[in-house]
Amino acid sequence: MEALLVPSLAKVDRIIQETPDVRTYRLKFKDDSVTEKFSWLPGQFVEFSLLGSGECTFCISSSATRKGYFDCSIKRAGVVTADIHSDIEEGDDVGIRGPYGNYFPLDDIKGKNLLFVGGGIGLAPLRSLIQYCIDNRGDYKDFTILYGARTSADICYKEEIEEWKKNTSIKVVLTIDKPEDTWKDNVGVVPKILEEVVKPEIANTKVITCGPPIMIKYTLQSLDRLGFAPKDVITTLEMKMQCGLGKCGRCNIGSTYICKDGPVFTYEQLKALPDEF
Amino acid sequence: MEEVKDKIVSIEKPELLAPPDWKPVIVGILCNWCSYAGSDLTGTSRTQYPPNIRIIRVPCSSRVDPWFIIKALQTTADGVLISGCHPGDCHYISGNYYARRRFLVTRELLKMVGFHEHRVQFSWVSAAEGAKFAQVVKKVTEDVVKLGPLHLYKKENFNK
Amino acid sequence: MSFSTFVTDKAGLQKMYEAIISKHETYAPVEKFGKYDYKKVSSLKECDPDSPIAETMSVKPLFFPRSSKIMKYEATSAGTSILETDQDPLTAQRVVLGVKHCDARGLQVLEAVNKWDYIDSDFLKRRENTVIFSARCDKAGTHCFCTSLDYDLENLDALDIAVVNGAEGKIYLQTRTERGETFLKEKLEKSTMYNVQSTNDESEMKKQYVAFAASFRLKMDYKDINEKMAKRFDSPAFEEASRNCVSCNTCAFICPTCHCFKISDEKIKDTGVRYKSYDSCNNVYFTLEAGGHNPRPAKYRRWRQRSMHKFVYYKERFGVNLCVGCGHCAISCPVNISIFDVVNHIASTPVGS
Amino acid sequence: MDYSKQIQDIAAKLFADGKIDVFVGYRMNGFDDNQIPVVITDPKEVSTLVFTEKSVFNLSNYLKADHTRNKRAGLVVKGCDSRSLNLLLTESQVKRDRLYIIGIACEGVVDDKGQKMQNCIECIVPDAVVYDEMLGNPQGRKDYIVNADIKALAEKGLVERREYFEEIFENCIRCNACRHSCPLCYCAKCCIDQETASLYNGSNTASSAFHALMTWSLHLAGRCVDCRNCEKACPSHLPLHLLHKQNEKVIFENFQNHLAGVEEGERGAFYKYSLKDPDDFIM
Repeated sequence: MEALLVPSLAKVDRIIQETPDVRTYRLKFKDDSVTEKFSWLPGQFVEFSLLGSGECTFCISSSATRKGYFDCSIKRAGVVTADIHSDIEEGDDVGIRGPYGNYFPLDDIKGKNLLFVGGGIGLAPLRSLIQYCIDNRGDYKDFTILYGARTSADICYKEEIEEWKKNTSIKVVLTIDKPEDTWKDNVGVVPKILEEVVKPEIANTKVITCGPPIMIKYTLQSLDRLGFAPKDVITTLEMKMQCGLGKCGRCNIGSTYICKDGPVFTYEQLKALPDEF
Repeated sequence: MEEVKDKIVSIEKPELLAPPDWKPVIVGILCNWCSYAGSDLTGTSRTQYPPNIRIIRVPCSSRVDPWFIIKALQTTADGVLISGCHPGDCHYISGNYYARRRFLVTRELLKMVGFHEHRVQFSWVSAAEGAKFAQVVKKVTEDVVKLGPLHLYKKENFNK
Repeated sequence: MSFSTFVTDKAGLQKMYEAIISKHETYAPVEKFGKYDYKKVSSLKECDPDSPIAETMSVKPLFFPRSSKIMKYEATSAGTSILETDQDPLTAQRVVLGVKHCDARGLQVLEAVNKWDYIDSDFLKRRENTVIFSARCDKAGTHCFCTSLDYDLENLDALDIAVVNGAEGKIYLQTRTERGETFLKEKLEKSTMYNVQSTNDESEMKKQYVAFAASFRLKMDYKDINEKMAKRFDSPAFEEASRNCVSCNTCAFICPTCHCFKISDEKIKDTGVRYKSYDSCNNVYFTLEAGGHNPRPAKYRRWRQRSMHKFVYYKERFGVNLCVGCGHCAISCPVNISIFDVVNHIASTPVGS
Repeated sequence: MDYSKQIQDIAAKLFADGKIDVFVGYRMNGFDDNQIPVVITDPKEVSTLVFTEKSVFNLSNYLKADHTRNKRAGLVVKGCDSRSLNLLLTESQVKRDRLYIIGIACEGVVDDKGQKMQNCIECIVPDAVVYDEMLGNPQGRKDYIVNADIKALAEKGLVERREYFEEIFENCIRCNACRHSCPLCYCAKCCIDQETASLYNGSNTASSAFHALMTWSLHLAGRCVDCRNCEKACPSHLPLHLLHKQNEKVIFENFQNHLAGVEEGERGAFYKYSLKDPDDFIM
């Protein structure tokens, strides 16, 4: 057991300051044999440890189709993430275990219209899938990304969003919660924009959503109103995790372990879970 | 003790010998206004004192939570010295009176649990008493050298 | 392989125990401050294999240590390196004496989660390398309900050699696994001074079991409880039942089946050690996320998690109850809450009220 | 000592008058003569309340829980319990006007084996010091007796004492039950549980137990009222009272006979000072 909990060392290749409190860490394993074994699919997560501080769970925010590295986007929230932000510099080593958990149902969404609904740091797990889908663009039909943040400064992956906007096969809708002088795009919370601006096609569409719990709650309600079937709505959950192996007993909701059976669930599956997340 | 003069043993654990190159680590927690200034004076007046002490500056001796002492003993220290202003001289009027009570209880409890009373020592050193500070540090270091290394409840698996 | 039964007397058994202790790494209940804990022993005098169940800690820490080192590392400005990882040195066979049946069953229950997907090879290796001598109780304790749960206590195969008291000072030894059979046969071949005879007469063992089973104060129908608890997730009875809990976590730390743990770093200067140590779901911080969100903020939610995990979730997932009915939690509870009373009370409340 | 009837009557009256929302008392556990603390919100359950010499647990611990915080509560307290309640009041953890306190003039409680508990034999303040209503005959303040175990240990040598306490720390399983069951440990996050790696001590080692128990007892020094909730909760049956009693002895002998929580409005020994405090141990 203890052997499973030992991380492999990875080097921080690049640090990108996304927003005032979110940074993306581009990581490469120090050992090539680990790199070869380390393969993941969009939606999976890793245990990221800053040795000397502690361990945290983060989703991988890049796609395996972009080879040689992987990204973790980390928001400053608790003790360890604060240490990560203040202590890690480019070239430093961190410990990585994983990947763990399930992934987005890639087979199910093939040949469908995709609607991504993200809020704040919730774009991170979606970005992995978005990159994957862009790299396999032929497999999917219409492609819409709705992304909301509190303020324009809180928008993650600004450069990449600009790239997506340039890509004519992708429809990108941005929104912020409160009006700002320089902001030309939509203003309003995500569910409102979803209903009023995006007006998605219901048939043959899969919705993938992730964001803060309050956004998820209202987005699911508005998707319901729009007429999406619960099985077509996919989201990823987060719970406090420590082992990622289904042993430490922290992340279970009922008999479902988020780290093993999740973190990706359809709305249909979520409805069957006891209300404890 | 007399028979093993050439070897240093730990007083609490007489079965353990100190390594030949053992040097004591003493944590000194000094109040900012008197003792720290006093230690400064010791330095500026070029008085020699043993280099085994690691000094931590705190605003007042009443800032010293008994937890700090426990923590120091549990991690690296072989001895702890806590020093503040003389009674009546506290920068915050009465801080050291409060501290005095805590020190007595902490000292007595550590004695009960099996630490030699010289492991944790206290002193009042004013900003003008550079010579006294050197003396105090010398005494504490000598005491701790006599006691030998502290093996009690050190965090295991760590290199010292 | 067939399993066999032997009969001996008190003196013979003690001689055998002494021989085992002198040859093998042996663990047995050792008394300290009125509580027995399984510790390494060097003579039979130090320990008491017949320790009273109410005062004996679980044997679980021998297989799932209260805290174990994951790795030691160094993180300096020059770079980070993992110095050593925990290599379990256990290769030689070890023996544990005087394990209670419920406790041994606890290990069997834990195997399910440790074998699931990611295999906890350390736990399994420790179990494989250990020969467990049990001591079947003669009388049930105040809080015991081990006969009411989903396992056959009489023929329990979670232990290797069952030691059962018969009439007139006779003691029966019955092997229950291949490991036990091989171990005992080898011991008996080497020496004849243990007064041991092979026997086929199991009637006295049966009699002892019947008398033992009759001494239980607590009895319940676990299937009924499983079904009823599964339907009562929203029962307000959890709130009622948890009111007098002081969230002291004792129940989880001494439980033979609780397996939640935390991973924590401790460091001095640049050297750090990462530990895996016990944790309890009754702790407020257990599920508290860094962002401030807590899925189980109220005491009754944590209580519900604990009792539902024991009687519903684990059963759904692995097919067995995560409770072995040892009553340790009720004995150790400072306010005398018994999980038996609580689940029975909750199961008896109407659904959805 | 059986005040069950009186307590039932008082609780029923309080509920009927609408003076309280919850009542914290004891009830029988239903199969032997041991008792379970109970938090009652339903007036119908009042008839289950009891109080005998088996009512051991210090109920003021429940005042920090969700069920009673910010509610009007009725409460039964013995002498030692009332001292801890008194401290909670002085430290502004509970509000006096929300409480209805039934004080007991306690004749001592017994442990599982039916023997009078050590802290009751050595009890100094058997009568409740803060109450709205007193049951039993007040016995007045008794003389301070140095704890018998402390006396015995003090006569032993340094190495012997070290060995004895080493056993205590080695047998600690770090479940923190002592802390959680202590009525005076109400910090939202305990300093022992710091998550920063250089301060953290979560592993189960003697070193970590030493750190936790010593820090804990020193933070309770001058406040501990010797109710022995911690010992009752300890799954390893550790004699935790040794740490507290040692502190209590030093404080009583050196700081003007200070005893925690016996005077209304008086804070712990470390919250005040005297110019005459001993100084001879300081260089």
